[in-house]
Amino acid sequence: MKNSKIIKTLAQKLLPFIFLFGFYLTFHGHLSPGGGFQGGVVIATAIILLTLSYGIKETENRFKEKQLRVLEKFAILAFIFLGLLGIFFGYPFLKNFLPLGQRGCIASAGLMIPLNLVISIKVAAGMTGIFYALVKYRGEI
Amino acid sequence: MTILIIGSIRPEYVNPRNLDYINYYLENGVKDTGAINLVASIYLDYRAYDTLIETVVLFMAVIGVTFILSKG
Amino acid sequence: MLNHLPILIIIFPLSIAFIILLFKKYIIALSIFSIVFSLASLLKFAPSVYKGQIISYHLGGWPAPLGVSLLIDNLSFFFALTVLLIGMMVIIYSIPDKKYNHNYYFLLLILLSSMVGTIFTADIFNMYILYDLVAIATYLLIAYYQQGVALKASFNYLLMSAVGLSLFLLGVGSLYAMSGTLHIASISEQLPEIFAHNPQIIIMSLVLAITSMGIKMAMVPLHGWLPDAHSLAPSPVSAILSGVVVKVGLYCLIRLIFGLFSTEKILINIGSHYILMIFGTITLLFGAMMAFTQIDLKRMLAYSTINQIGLILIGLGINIHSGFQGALFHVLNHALLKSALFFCAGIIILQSGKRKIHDFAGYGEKNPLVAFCFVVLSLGVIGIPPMNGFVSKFLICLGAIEAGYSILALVIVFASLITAAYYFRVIQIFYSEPIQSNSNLSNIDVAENSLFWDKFFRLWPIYILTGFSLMLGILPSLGLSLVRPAVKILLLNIIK
Amino acid sequence: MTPINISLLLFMIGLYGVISKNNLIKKIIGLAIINASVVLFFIAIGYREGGLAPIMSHSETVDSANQIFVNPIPQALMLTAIVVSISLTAVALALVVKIYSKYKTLDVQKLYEE
Repeated sequence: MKNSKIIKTLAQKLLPFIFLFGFYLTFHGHLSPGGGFQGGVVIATAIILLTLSYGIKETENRFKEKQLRVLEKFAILAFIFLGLLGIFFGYPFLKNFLPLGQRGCIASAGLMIPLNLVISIKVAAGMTGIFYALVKYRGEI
Repeated sequence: MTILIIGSIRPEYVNPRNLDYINYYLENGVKDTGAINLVASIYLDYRAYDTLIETVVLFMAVIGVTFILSKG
Repeated sequence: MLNHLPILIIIFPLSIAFIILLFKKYIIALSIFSIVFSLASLLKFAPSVYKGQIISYHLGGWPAPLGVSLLIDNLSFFFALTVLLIGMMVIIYSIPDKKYNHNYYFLLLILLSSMVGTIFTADIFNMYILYDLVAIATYLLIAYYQQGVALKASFNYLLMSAVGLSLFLLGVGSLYAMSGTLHIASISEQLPEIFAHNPQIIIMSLVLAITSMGIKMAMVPLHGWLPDAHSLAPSPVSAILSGVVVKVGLYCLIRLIFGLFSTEKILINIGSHYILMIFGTITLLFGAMMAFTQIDLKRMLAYSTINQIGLILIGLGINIHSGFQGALFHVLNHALLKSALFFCAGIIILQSGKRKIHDFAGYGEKNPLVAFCFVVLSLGVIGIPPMNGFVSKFLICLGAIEAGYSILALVIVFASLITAAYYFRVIQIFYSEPIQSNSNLSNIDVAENSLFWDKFFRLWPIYILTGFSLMLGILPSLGLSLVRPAVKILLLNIIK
Repeated sequence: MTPINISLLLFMIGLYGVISKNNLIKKIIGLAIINASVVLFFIAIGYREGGLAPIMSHSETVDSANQIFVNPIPQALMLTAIVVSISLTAVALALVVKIYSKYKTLDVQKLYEE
């Protein structure tokens, strides 16, 4: 299983598409079913697929655990900061202060796109972090 | 017996005033938030504070798993 | 900036926690600074809150039934003050221990800020999610040392409280289905109409809420997690668990019963205060009995917490002014006393290296100040006149007699006697001659040589808390003036 | 049997699993069933007869004049609750892994004998 060429190649080729799908879900969160959490989970699936086919060591060379951790913390701080920006501009906390834009366009709904992006980064990093921790403890894959 | 008890609960979930609140979101949600997906507009605008706490909860889970499994 | 303070009280420690985790520098200074900031900005509300103003803050700018909103009234102010005060002491107490790294302070700050959030929120779903945050932080703090026993206790607590929170969510769902909103005040407005139409759903959600919060605050049939979790956690964590986390469950129960299910007709029909009174009596007696049989010091203190929770529940259940006053005052007193007792137990266990009560023989001579503080604090828990515990117990007894339940007063006195019995047993062992003094001595010598500052940070929280409780005991009007406006809210809801 | 009753039944099944099973992993599975039942409960109370998914049309003219939409709030709440249940499950599994490595058993009876 570990040395299967087909799985390795397929995982490698599928990776950008899964990433693309995840980002599509994230950025269309306010227009269609989906959103930050779902997109983040899909992105995390791509990394988990890579781990399952290549093993933890090679995957860690690409997506380092330490960087993911830092990314995760920055994502939450960015969420809080986006909320606090509302206070700086004189609105309540987490106010949707950006212009709402035209109905049905991607560039609409104000603060929702940055929030979706932040949530998706956070969820992707978090899910991968949980998976890494469990895998490393077992030490098998 | 449990099944009997559960079966005996007959929730009549259509309360006229209940519909008023729902209709507010359905009628004004797009105008208020600019998102045509109303679930997203509630998740990220009306109740964004819940979402913030939820991300913190997920982060706590990550910290917890790595912390519990790290040593020894 | 000033009118955004309610949310900043919650958000500031939260973001400081992440900054601590990110940079891992100036950990203690930052955490103390954030809690002091929260405390100071909370105290800034004191004048307007005591004038009877209700401060509400709408997150995202959406008015009350639409979005989430925060609410600071007398009750939430009082509970938040207790939480932040004890949290501050716990942080100071855990400075000298080198085992506590950035993870510990992160978890502690998250725990404190989420508790304040739970107290301030005016939205039941938000209450659920913040309570979940409190719960997860608690599991991780209990399992902090990663001994096998603590892991088991943490897992046990996780199972029980996860089931309890799911029950709470079910209750939230049925309330939402009936009223169409999640805001506590607007549900409460619609409740009579719904009750006339469909009473069993309301009763179901009341029972679900009482059950879930009963798990959180260890009402007796649901108390199974508490003794393990509170006794096996690190000492400062046990202090914050016993002193404050249990009280947050109590606060949610008060909010739900007296804030949500509080219309006159419903209270008469359901009689929720009878439930509180009966369970309170069982909890009181059971906690006292079980504490009497324990040989582990921290375990005895944990059962004593169950005992005192029962007392508070009785005070709430007798449904009369002085009963409420006593119950709320006892919340503050018990938080002060029990956390200081756990601090003492932490020092005693650290210096002697043992946990069993009969190993502490002769401790009173070796470390007289800590032993003296332990004596004073346990007098407070028993309820002996110069201490604050007496005032609240007396008020609850008075309320019971006024409301016509004289037998309850007798039960409380009886339980106090048992409490006295198990605390005096410990005190007697403290001041008795050690049977064989070989291993204890060397350990204490090591402790004597430890740094001055270590001792300073360990001992001063105990002295401060003891001083507070003595002060509240000698001048009870000081504490009662803190409590009285909050009682007014409970009474108002019932009369309305 | 409405979906609401079925969800309450599922809740009871999950509760039975949590209470009566001896294996810790099975207890966690019971917890997951409980959470799923709560999600089903919320989705059921938000449902309206013949309702569509709460996504509006792109243009304003074809608006909700004669269409019925499902209540969006329970769905948004459930997004939050699902994340919470995921994190609970993750923490519980990590604790179980650690407990197993210390005691070499998952049986509750054996774990609490000592």
